[in-house]
Amino acid sequence: MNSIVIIFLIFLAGAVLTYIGQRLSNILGSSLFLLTIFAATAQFYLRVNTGDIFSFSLNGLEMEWGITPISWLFSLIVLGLGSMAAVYSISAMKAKERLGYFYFNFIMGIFSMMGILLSRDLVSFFIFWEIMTWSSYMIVIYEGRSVQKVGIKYFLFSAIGAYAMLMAIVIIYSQVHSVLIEDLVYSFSSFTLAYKIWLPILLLTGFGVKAGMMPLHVWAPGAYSHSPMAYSSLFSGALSKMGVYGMVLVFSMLITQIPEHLLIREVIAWLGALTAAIGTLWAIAQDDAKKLLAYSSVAQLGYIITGVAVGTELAMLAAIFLAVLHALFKGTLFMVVGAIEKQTGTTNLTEVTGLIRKMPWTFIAALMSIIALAGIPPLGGFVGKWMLYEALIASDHYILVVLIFFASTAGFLYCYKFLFGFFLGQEEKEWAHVKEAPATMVVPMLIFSVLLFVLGTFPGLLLKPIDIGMQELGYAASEGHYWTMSVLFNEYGNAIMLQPILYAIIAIFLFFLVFLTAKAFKGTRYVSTKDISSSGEVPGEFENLSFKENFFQPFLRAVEPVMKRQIDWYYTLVGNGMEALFNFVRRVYTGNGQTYAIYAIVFLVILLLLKSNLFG
Amino acid sequence: MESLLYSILGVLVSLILAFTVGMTYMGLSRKITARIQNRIGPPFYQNFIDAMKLYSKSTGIHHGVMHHLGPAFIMVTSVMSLMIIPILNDSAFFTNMNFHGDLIFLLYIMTFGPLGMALGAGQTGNPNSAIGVTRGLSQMVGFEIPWVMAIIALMIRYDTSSIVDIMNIQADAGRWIMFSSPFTFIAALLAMLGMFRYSPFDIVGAPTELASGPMSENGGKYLFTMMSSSSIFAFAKLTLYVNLFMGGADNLLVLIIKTFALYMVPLLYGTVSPRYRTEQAVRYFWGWPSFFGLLAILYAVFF
Amino acid sequence: MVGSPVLFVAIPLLTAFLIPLFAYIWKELVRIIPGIVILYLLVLSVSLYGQVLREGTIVEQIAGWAPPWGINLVFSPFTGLLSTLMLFMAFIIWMYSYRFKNIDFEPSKKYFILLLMLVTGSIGIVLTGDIFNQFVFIEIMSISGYGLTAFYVGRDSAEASFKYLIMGSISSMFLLLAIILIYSQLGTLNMADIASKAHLMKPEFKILALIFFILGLGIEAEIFPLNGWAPDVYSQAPGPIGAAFSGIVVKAGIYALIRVIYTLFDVEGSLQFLVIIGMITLIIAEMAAIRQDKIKRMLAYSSIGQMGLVLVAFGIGTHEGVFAALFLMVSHALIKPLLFLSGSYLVFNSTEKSIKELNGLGKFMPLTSFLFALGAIAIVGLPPLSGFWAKWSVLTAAANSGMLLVIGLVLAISIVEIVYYFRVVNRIYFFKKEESVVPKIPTINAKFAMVILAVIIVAIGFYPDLITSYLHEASETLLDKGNYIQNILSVAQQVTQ
Amino acid sequence: MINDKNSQKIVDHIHNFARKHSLWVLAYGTGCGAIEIPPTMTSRYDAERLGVRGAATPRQADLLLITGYLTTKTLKRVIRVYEQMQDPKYVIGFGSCTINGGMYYDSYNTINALDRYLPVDVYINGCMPRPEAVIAGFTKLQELITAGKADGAAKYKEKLEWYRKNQKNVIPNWTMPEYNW
Repeated sequence: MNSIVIIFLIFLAGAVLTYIGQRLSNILGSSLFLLTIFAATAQFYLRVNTGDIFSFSLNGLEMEWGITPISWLFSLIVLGLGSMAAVYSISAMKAKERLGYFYFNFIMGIFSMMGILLSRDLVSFFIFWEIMTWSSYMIVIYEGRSVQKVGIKYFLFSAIGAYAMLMAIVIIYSQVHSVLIEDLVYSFSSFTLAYKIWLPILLLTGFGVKAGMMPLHVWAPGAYSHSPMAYSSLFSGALSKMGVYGMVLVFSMLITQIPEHLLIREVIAWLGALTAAIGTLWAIAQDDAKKLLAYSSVAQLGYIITGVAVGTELAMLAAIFLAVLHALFKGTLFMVVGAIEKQTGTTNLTEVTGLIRKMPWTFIAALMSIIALAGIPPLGGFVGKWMLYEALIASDHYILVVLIFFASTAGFLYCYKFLFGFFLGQEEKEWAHVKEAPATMVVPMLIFSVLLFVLGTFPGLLLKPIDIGMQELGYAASEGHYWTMSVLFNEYGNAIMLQPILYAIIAIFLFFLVFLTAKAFKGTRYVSTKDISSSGEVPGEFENLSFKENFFQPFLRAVEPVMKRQIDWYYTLVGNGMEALFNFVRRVYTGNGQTYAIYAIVFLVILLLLKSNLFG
Repeated sequence: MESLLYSILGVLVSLILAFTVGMTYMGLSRKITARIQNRIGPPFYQNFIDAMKLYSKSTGIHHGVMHHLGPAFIMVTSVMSLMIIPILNDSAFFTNMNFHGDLIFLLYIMTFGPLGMALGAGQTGNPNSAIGVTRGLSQMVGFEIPWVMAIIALMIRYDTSSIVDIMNIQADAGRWIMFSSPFTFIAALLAMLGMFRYSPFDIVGAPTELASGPMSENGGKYLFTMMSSSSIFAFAKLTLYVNLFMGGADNLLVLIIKTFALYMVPLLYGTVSPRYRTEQAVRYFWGWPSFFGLLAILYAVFF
Repeated sequence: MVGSPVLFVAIPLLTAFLIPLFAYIWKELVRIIPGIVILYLLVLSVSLYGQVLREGTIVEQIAGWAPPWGINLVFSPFTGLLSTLMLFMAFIIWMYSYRFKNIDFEPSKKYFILLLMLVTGSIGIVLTGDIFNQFVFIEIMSISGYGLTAFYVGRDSAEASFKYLIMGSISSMFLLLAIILIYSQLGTLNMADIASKAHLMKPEFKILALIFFILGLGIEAEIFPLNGWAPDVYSQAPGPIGAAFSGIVVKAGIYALIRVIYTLFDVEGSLQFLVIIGMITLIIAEMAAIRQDKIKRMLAYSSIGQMGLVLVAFGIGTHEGVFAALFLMVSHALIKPLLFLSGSYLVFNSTEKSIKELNGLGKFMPLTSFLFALGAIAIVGLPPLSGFWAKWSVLTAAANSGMLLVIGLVLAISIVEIVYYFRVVNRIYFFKKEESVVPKIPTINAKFAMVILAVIIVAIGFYPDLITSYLHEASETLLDKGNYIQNILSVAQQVTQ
Repeated sequence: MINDKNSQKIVDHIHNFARKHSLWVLAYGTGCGAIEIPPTMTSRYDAERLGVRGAATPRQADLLLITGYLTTKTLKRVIRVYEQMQDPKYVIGFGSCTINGGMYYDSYNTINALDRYLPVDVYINGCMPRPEAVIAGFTKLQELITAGKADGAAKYKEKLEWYRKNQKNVIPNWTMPEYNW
């Protein structure tokens, strides 16, 4: 039997078994859960290799499953983050109810994402896409808070996107009479111009929703922050990347075949940059860590979208690199929030303070991923951002560079807010009891932090697979490899590294750090954060000295005009209008027999009047 | 390898140079301010004395690891930015460790210092520090915009992201960029006002309002570190501006003259102007300076 | 010859009348006999269907009178499919409503009599080859429908039944008019005969007859302005009867309409008319459905909308279109009853059957709620369930004949559908239970019935090829008009020789 | 080599020179004497030319300048501030009130003699002492520093319990953390 099918069977059977096992006993359920995911991962990486195809026919449609280098690359995100999040969620979800439900949908989520990556035809792509949507929807509403609002909003937008995609697929099928992706790519050039414009737009709408592109992102903050953090890491890290994956395919396969002057690339790139800027501003305004991270995910995906949309070799390289890194650090950050929520019971940045000495490992993970997020050397984010800037400047998108640089500088603000809110600041008595999170939660975070560091210094590890994937996407490497286009990298024998000069600098950096601190640190002695110069006053035990409320108020005042109104507002307007319309239409059915009889007669009259127009 | 050794040596020398020159500038600034206010003012070497005193003071306490690392972070930042900025034109000794694309690198490194400092100030738990930090970061976001625009304009105009190239270009053209592309210079200069944190942009460490903000918990050696690093950083920034806009310098004397001339700008602007509130400052930077930055970019694109 | 199509009409009718007598033997027989009968008919129909697929259409002439004079029953792949489907649904509904609400002896007698007559009527409509006979069956069906609607004692159900009665009488009036017109023109009532002679008819008469047909049958097929009765009936009749309506009766009405439009006359423009009217029905019904606060009314409107979609698919007119329509009919006939059956248990004890009363029942009646949720997911067309494939085939058919606007509208409307179905599902699972509501665990037979439906839905969803071949066959048969005529009239020649 | 005695002396000499020429003042301006500080600092008398400048927080200050009378309420704060300052640190009692309570000597809540509670290095007499006097006080302190006699902090350390006793006498509810450096 084909190994791809075996993977899918493992997932499906595992999901069901886990559900049943959870009913029987807690340990059995969790172990089955882990077993399923790791078995599938192992099966995938050991048995499946790029190029083996499983094709079959269903309902008269030729379908095909197989793995390509690029999807193999994204599978790294899905399975890596998925397995780590699974390990994490074992103790994160301890003592929660409906665990079977959670595990089931978790596995279905990973299953559907792998399906998306593995499907080489549009119909199974769409089917897995929908499975992904409803499984994630079920987890969004898992905790049952504001289900009707957030859940329905998420599902509504996903459905809009999905149906746009379905429409495109149906049209393609009617044009090509095949749903295989390569057939589409092969015959796309023969489409009429209208189709050439509208099909990509429809597809991009579908992918844009999942990737949280600008006007379609409104579901994201609610959905990310309402699902349990163990899943949110997967949600924002991997699930949104499916949208990116789709965009990569569309931009590299279809958009290249339509004339440049249609400016689709430009529009999407601008949308991406705007997403980054606005998302960042809203992230700064949040007081709840989940919401903050949610908006920051929207912003980060904005960079990636811009990179994909600009679509030069370097930009695509940067975008995919950033996509992987974003999965790493945003996954870690959501896990951090989950750990803090588990230990303190709240994720409100204005309540929790001074956990740094209580949860040091969590803090280290948070710090590493924040540094990566802010794009500061020597961690990975810097490499990605650098490549992005370089690509944008090289392709003459100067204003975009400014926008994106603004986003990433303003990003420092919420990064600092996150760190300060949770870990720094006054150490209140209220949180004196807090302990470090259990090991199974800390270890995944730390693994990711180490990965971030490794990728920051040896980006070649990741750049090479991306290189292969992009060549498969039809990018012709103009000279050797794509990274040679960036001034950042030098090749030493087999390893691609940052410029050696960077190494020297970083070495001296670390040296200074050690030199300046290690010696003096012994001489000094720790005093509590109550012992501060507060104009001679002695603050009492429960006297709250921490500065939390409207943290960045001055900055927010400065950007007030931009943030006066959220996009939600307009959608709400439209929604209310629709409801009113429906309410009006409903009154057609008066529930009154005579009226219905009159309808019948009127209908007859109309038919008789129009009979010459209706019937030949 | 030899060149690397040279450059490390150069770094050390230029470190000392930067420290001395920066300290002297600070002292001179105090003197000049005093004279403007019709005072005698301290001697120009006053800052050295202060530094020595601060170093000699006992540093008994810290509020945790991050607080302890905070000053080290900015010290490291200023050293790193000094390391990649060439001090003199085409001298084997003083070109330091610059490399292609160091402009973008600088952008990030220069924003990294405040963040590290912010972490340090955050752990002290002093509300004043936190408030000061928020103000500082907000202002940073403010002046980064015209600064980035200027840098990008340079990159577009001269199609390089390396400082040395830009210096050579000026040397070949025999014409300083501050004349050949004035908008860029104006934008960068206005951004520099914010970078130096002199009045009117000194609300970050307002001494009486915030008890000197981020550094309010730092005395003794911590304060010494901050002071010296800020002077090094000042020199580094001045040198960078000289390199980018005023054609660099052929020997140290010229360098010192140029940097001092440049240094007078924020100083004198500060002595005669009151203090902006944070949002006013941010709006200021997104007003005319960014406009000039935009002009610079357009100019660079179209001419 | 395993058995003759006549049995499909004769046996249930007979049983329906004999049930009171059985009651004298043993009261339980009242409940058992109908089941046995329907099961027998189901088996018979399946076997016949298989035979038909092998050997071609069976034409049964009643009492030796050869068509076009005598009445004849046609068991073609198309009609066979429908009758099998209906019998299957009838069996499911019987299984479900066995001891539904522990109906005591007297009403249950009426109940099963009427149910049998309903089935008889519907199957008769599908099988018969003679319009007047079809008219008679329609009457049988609707009369039993009136009775079943008014089954519960109470003002509302009586009112609903009365509305249905009014509309039904209007419909029969127009049908009769149409039939009279045709008879006066062609002097024949046999469908095949009419179809072969249709060109002789004066066009204006033809169109007038068509319009009358549309009006008469449209009331049964629930097309837009004529479907006002449906929501009341669906919501007032007992739960299983709602299922029967959406699963059996409507299908019969649609069949009749389609037969008229496809086979009887070929008036060009009638297909476009189908598309337009179907679209209007779909849009208005779904819009109305989103604002309902009674669960059964919501389901009723949604089922009207689905019928509109079926009409649209038929209106496309290509082989794909018909195939899609049939697929949609089948999957809807499976899903909507599931929704009705599970829904009527969810609101079993509640007084005003409103959606609010479903809050938080997921904990108390897990299986039923799960089945309802499954049905909801299936009917909005989410893969991997049968609804998706139905929708997919409709869309592809529309796309292949270039109706992009149709695609857009259908998709937009299905977003509305998603909203109102998921609101309900969320309420079931994630809201706090109302104190007043007392959950009722379904009886074992009801559970069994629902589970069968669910299993079939999932199976088709995962492997649609289970049924597609039959559907293709059926749509071939429907489109191949000449063959139909030839089949029937050839029988006539044999007899005359 | 640092541990060598003479070199230690040299180092001390340099340090004292530095300390003497950069006195960062934390002006504790509760009393009426606070009004004399601005003229001392600004252009007329310009204390900055002696290296005297204001410090924002006790962590950064070398010199605690107590301007005028102290009440039992303010004494608490003064002690707290003094204890938060880091070595080497000096105290200047400013005005007669810090010496003997001045015109408030018989008030119910003023502290008459400051040096029973804090080690005062230099007193500036007068009510009010004019800026010249203040500057004279600064220079006096500088001389003491060069001579190495400004060892108030050391005294405070060794006679801590005596100071504590006096402080606790006047301050009823004592919530101060222990002084530990």
